[in-house]
Amino acid sequence: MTSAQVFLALIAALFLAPLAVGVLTGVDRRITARMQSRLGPPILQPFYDIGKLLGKEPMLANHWLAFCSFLYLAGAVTSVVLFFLQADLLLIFFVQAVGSVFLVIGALTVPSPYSQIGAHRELLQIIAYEPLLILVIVGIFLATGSFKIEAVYAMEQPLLFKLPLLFLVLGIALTIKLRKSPFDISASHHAHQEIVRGVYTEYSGPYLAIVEIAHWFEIVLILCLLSLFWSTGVVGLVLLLGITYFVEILVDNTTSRMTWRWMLGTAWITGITFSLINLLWLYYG
Amino acid sequence: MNMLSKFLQTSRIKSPWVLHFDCGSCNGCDIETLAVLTPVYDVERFGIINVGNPKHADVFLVTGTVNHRNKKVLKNLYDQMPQPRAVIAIGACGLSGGVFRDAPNVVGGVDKVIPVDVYVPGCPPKPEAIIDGVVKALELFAAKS
Amino acid sequence: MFKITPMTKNILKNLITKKSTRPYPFVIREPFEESRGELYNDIDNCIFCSTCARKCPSQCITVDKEKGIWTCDPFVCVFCGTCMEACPTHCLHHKRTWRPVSGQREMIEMQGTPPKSKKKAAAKKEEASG
Amino acid sequence: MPDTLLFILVVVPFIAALGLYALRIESLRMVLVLATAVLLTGSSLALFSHETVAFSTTLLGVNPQPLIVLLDFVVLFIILAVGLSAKHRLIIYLAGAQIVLLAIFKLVSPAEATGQAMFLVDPLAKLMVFVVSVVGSVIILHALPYMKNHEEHLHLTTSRQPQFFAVMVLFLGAMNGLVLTNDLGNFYFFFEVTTLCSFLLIRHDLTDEAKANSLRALWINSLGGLALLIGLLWISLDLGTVNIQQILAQTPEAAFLLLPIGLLCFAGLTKAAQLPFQSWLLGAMVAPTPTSALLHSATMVKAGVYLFLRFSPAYSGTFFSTTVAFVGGFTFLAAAALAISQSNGKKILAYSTVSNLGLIIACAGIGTPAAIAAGMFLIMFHAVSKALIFLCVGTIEQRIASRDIEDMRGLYAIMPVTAIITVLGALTMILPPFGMLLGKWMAIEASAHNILLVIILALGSAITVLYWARWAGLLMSYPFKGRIYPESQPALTRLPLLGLIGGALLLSFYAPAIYNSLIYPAISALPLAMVDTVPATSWGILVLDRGSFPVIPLFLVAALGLFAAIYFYKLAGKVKPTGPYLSGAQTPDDASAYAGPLRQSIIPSSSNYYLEKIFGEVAINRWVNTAAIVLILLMLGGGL
Amino acid sequence: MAKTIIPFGPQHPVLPEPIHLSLTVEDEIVTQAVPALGYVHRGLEKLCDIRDYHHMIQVVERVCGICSKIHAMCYCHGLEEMMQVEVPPRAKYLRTIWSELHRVHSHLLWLGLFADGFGFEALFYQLWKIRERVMDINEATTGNRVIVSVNVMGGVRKDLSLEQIRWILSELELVESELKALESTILDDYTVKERTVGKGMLTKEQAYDLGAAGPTLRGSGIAQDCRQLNYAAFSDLEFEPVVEYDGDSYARSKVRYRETLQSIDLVRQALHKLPDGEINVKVKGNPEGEGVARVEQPRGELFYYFKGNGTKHLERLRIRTPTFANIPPLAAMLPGIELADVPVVVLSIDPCISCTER
Amino acid sequence: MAEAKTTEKKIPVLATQAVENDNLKAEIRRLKSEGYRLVTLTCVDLDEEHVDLLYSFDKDLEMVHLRMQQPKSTPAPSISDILFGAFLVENEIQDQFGICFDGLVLNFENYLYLEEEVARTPFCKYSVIRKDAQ
Ligand code: SF4
Ligand code: SF4
Ligand code: SF4
Ligand code: SF4
Ligand code: SF4
Ligand code: SF4
Ligand code: SF4
Ligand code: SF4
Repeated sequence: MTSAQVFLALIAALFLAPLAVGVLTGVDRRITARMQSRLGPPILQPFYDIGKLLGKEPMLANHWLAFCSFLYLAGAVTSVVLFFLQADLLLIFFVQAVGSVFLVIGALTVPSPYSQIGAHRELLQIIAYEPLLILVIVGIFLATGSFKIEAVYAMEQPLLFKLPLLFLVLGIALTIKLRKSPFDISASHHAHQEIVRGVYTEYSGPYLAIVEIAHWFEIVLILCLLSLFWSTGVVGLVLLLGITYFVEILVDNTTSRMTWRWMLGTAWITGITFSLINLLWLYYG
Repeated sequence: MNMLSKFLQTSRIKSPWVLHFDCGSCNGCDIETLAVLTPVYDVERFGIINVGNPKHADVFLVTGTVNHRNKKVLKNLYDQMPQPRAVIAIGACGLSGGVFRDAPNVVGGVDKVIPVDVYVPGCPPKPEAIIDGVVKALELFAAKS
Repeated sequence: MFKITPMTKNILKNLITKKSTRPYPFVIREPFEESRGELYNDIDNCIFCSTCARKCPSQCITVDKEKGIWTCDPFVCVFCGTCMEACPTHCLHHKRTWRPVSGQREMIEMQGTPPKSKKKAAAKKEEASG
Repeated sequence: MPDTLLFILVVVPFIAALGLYALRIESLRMVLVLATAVLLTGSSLALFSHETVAFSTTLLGVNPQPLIVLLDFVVLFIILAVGLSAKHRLIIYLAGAQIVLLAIFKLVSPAEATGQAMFLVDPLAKLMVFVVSVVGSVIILHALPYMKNHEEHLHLTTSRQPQFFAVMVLFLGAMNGLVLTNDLGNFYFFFEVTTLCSFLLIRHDLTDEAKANSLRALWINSLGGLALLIGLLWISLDLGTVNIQQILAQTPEAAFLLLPIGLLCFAGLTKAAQLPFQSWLLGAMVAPTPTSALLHSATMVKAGVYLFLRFSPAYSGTFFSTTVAFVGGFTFLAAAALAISQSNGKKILAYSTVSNLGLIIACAGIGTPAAIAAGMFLIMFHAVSKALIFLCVGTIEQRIASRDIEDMRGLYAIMPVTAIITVLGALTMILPPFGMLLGKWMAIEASAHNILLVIILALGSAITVLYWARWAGLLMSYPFKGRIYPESQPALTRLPLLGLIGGALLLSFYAPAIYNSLIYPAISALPLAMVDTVPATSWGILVLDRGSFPVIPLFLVAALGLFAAIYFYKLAGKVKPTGPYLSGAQTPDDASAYAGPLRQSIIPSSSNYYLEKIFGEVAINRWVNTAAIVLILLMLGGGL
Repeated sequence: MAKTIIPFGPQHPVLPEPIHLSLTVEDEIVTQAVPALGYVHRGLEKLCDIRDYHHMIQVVERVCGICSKIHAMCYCHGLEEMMQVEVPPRAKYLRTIWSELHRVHSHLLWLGLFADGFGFEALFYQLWKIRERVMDINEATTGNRVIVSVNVMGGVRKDLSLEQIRWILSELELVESELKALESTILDDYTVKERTVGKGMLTKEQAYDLGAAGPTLRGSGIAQDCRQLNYAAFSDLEFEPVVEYDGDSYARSKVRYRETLQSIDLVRQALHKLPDGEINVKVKGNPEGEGVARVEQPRGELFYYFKGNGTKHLERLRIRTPTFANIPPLAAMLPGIELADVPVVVLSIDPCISCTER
Repeated sequence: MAEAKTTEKKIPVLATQAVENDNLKAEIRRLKSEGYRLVTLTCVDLDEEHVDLLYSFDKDLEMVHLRMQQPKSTPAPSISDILFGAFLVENEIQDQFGICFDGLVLNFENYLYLEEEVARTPFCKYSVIRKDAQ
């Protein structure tokens, strides 16, 4: 990479990507509303929410929340930057895990039962999706022979053809990461659930804004991972992302929230079976 | 800088998250408050989300008569809401105790415990009236800063 | 035994059909004929008989026959319509729209002409003549 | 010069041990321990200056072989005596068998005749010596104030510290000998000494539980010893040598030797407490915490994995190697899962140790250069971080009188410094850019072609995050307005903690440099069958042919993030405090309690999820142990 | 091992009403649940000392805002029996129609909240969308959406015109078809069943012994419905109590779903049979003596006790609402379930705390 | 508006069966074994000294009422050990009338609904100062 390219990649990673995801969340909320026969909020609503939160009076139940929210953001941002710099996929994955871990630790620092339960559920989510993400990355390695992103771009054929089942596995991880039904168990968009807002319960005002922004970066990362599956053409890539996201919204609106026991079982069993089949097929096929 | 503060200003009016607390209401007002969130009225149009957590809320919707037990809860929730915040009392009960104001365990309206910014009369008020109440509270936000 | 996501049809149908949201503050729906909104006294016809005050279950009406003042606390009124039905002169009405929201406490006070009580009228007459 | 260093590293501790046992004066003991620690640390570091592989036939001109033979029998007879006095049949049989076999071996052994190099200082040995001597010394120093407190708590009339420190120091010497020796016969001797030390230290407190657990440790380790001895005898009969370098030089051709090597590995499994032998290590947690830190996580158990790494060239590229990878990988996953169900801090550490050693063994089994490098990294970083956390738990335990992690909730309020060190230590176990994660990353990348193994590693890695993150979180869980008490500790308690955490961070930072100077020469020299490019470094970035890990750049970014976070943490101190969200029910005078039913004021409490039904010992022990036995049988079968 | 103790309520987003449960959980399995009440208690029964028995109609309507009409009907019905007032048949039919409309809207509301309880937002919104039609019928015919205030002693205050009847029938047609479109989601969806089947088990014996009422009782296999007492116009209408036998949350939701359709049918029958005539009679005198009245609310059997002393103020008014009867069964259902199922199980009795505490 | 047919009024009375403190539990057990379901308890303030406690039962939509006159100063026997469902209403009566119940399985001790601020029994005509249940 030349330094100009690096500069561009940084700009894209730090500013464009989160802005795009902000708009995407806005569109998501709009489509969700339409599916529920409602009008829905303005497309820019996610930005208003963040802006509003930033302007609120800071209030904390424990200082470490502030500390951890920043490290959550740092982890998420770094992982996205690394992706745009085309670093090692497995490394990127581990770096994003830093963010998630700090989100959880922050929530654990408050002796509040809802926050604590949310944190534990978040941890259970982490153990549900992390192995799946690693396996997707391993799948990409087996298909391209390298963990580096540039190897994916060197492919002539979209990865999707080689890793169709792993794409579904990534879909499971995506649903968990997007906090969508049936996996919205540790913190849902709104709070009509038994643990209020779970891990987010104690983050408030500007700190919640930071957490939300960090979450945007996490979404960026996972969408980037998705985009690797169609690296050969922009049209196909946009279509793939669009369809996948639409299906996510559809699933969100047609299922109940499940329990973590169900999630752990389902994610592991289906995720690992699918991965295994796909990986074996790659290896021997 | 100016643009930024302007954006924050707009955001404040565009994203009022509400906390609804049933402070001893007969449910009439509650179901109308909930109805406001549902497709026919859909207040998410204004960016309103029911957050159910005082720490995330900007607008506090209170329904019902205050009694000796729930007045403490009311105060607690209000105290956990960060500034800027607004309180909307809904229904005759929330305003004054309504038809129950002489009942033995009734303290009175919400404003006996916490300051109320907007009063929405009715028993129960129509969902449209509740929307009016929130809009009025937003005017307060606009004026406050 | 069970179906997987039977909601899909409904959801997709919603996506392409008209949304059911009423754009309230921008378009205001015509209220129903019967709607019981804000209470309103046609004060000129009021005879200050206090029937409404007696019949009101919230006890929110006070009638001062002497001064001819009819007061109602709109924050206590439960819009039940009892007073309206009881009023002998039919001077009480519910508007079809609800009472607007407000930022502070307020009373509805209406000043009418008090009916002259016979005693007082007689006294006045005496005064006049005397 | 290397001769002197070897003498200091191996023999001096034996002498110091005698001294410590004889001297019963506290101040003298302190001096002696300090002196030994300094000597050991110094010479282990000095060893690094000898870049070339150094050999030595004698120690300071003396041939210690006869002495070793004598001591070997002494150790075995002591074990036999223990077995007899405890009427423990198994131990008696195992010790008896070993005595007979050892006698046979000494009679037919060709080793002395050849007069081969007795000691070998290669990078792997240097690394191990570093771990043993430096980390071990720090732990022993920390033990000084610890044991004093410990005996005060127990109200002992006569101090048993002389024995304790004698055995601890003796053990250091044995460990150094074990990793430095180039003679499998001597290896066996040192192996048995560590077994005995472990036994003595586990039963140190002389409670019934301690005695029972020490016997368990003894028989399991003796089983390993027996396997080792059989393998040794077999090899010596077959090859006519017990010189490790010669064995390694011959094995690629002599493929039939895999079974005896399998027996050696079996011994390694028992020593490293791999499934299904984990029970002795868990039982060992009854010992005073410095013991646990020294023997049962930082060093002794590493003898087991050292064996695997040492012999990895011998089996690299064979089916046996693959099964080794699975045995290790399976332990990595299963022990991590078992750790979830534990709330006893030391047991979590024990399972975590078992789990991480499993990962190292898996690395040895994968057998590519990158994997071996990962294994070496893991040995070093694991020793430092794990020793640190053990010492932290020990320190905490003496303050709060509990080792249950639930009781450590909100520890920050009473032991802020220790709490932060512990959290940092936990984070160095799971997060980049720290060394453990670097090792794990290399391991996964190296194993990516083995689909089943990589699935196991992926699951294990996620589960590891779970039990560390929740522990780290709960240490900091305290109310905002809660008072934070300053913490005071003796220097000998505080300094080792600071030293270890500093060491963990520095070593992680210098990982590329360490790789270049120590590990790269080691693995590029290894005669591995798995031909694969050897990882390289540039600009602080570790480069594999399939991926790269920018250690130093990540450190810089992390430092940046940390500074920002600390800045905001400071700012947050001025923020309006509020109680936790309690559904609006908090009591007027205490925002962290709520008014519950029956007018009680209840402080809501939280507990971790231990998922006993899913990952509990009762629930899965049977299954994982059976699976592990099957895997080990497969492994030994793979040796055929 | 340390326990996790959670204050669940009084303010909690899944609970529409303030009730408190101190939950003790272990790995999210509830081991103990102690309720605390009193956040809605007003003491309104005592208002009969200062409000006369006509005023009290408005007061009892506000015991609960969801089935308000049925409270007023029960109150009037009981006092009319005591005072031996014969209510004109058309008034009886009109009372029936509005009370069944209340049941429809209450059940739709509940189904929605229940769906929200297990996180099925889209279903929640659809059901409430349908419910708005019923609310419109209420407002158009009585003047208010929720608290309709149409009952008076001796009859009702509002009449239905022919045109209104036709409109109501056509609206109900829509409500029915829209609801049926959701049937497979409410009853057959995998994720819905996964969250409700087997949750909050209440056996037939438990339900009976603990005094459960309404759909909670009928969901456990006991066919008891107070409408069989034939108050108002129910003697002329055809219906069978809806019973399910599994005794879990799913059975209870099935009962309510089927009752919604049944109530729509009852409204239709009543509208078709609506007799002509007066809609109320004047009531003179004051209540004296003792009496009880029972009607079926959406949540079950409602019980009123009256004691009059010949003045316009009642001596004692006692209201026992169905939720009050369903709290002990709820307490029996909670231990052993998952935390995530607490909202589902609590909602499955359709709790109405306002009613419970009055 | 038609006039109600007020055919010669007779004061309605509720058919009840009188019980005493001593035989209350036995009666309750009998009703339970006969398959009656508890509907509720009703407490009616009679005079300064006494209240009426009405126990209402139901079987196939037929109601049976027991009536027990209870002095305010002595505790009434609780039936919540026989019928758990009664605990809530007995607690309610404790709150509102200050009657104590002996052997209540879950005793909210006069604070089911009310807070400390409420010093007098709200539902008695001749209100008494609320006592702490022992
Ligand atoms: S929780 Fe996450 S996915 Fe949901 S709205 Fe917020 S940012 Fe978007
Ligand atoms: S569960 Fe409740 S809060 Fe969450 S999205 Fe659905 S309606 Fe909103
Ligand atoms: S104002 Fe009316 S509807 Fe609202 S809570 Fe009070 S009584 Fe109920
Ligand atoms: S508040 Fe007063 S003026 Fe308004 S409607 Fe009621 S009685 Fe009339
Ligand atoms: S509408 Fe009802 S509450 Fe309002 S003043 Fe008239 S009678 Fe009173
Ligand atoms: S009842 Fe009518 S006439 Fe009489 S005082 Fe009231 S409003 Fe006036
Ligand atoms: S059951 Fe009671 S509270 Fe509910 S709607 Fe009917 S009358 Fe109202
Ligand atoms: S049961 Fe609920 S909805 Fe019905 S009256 Fe009681 S509180 Fe209202």
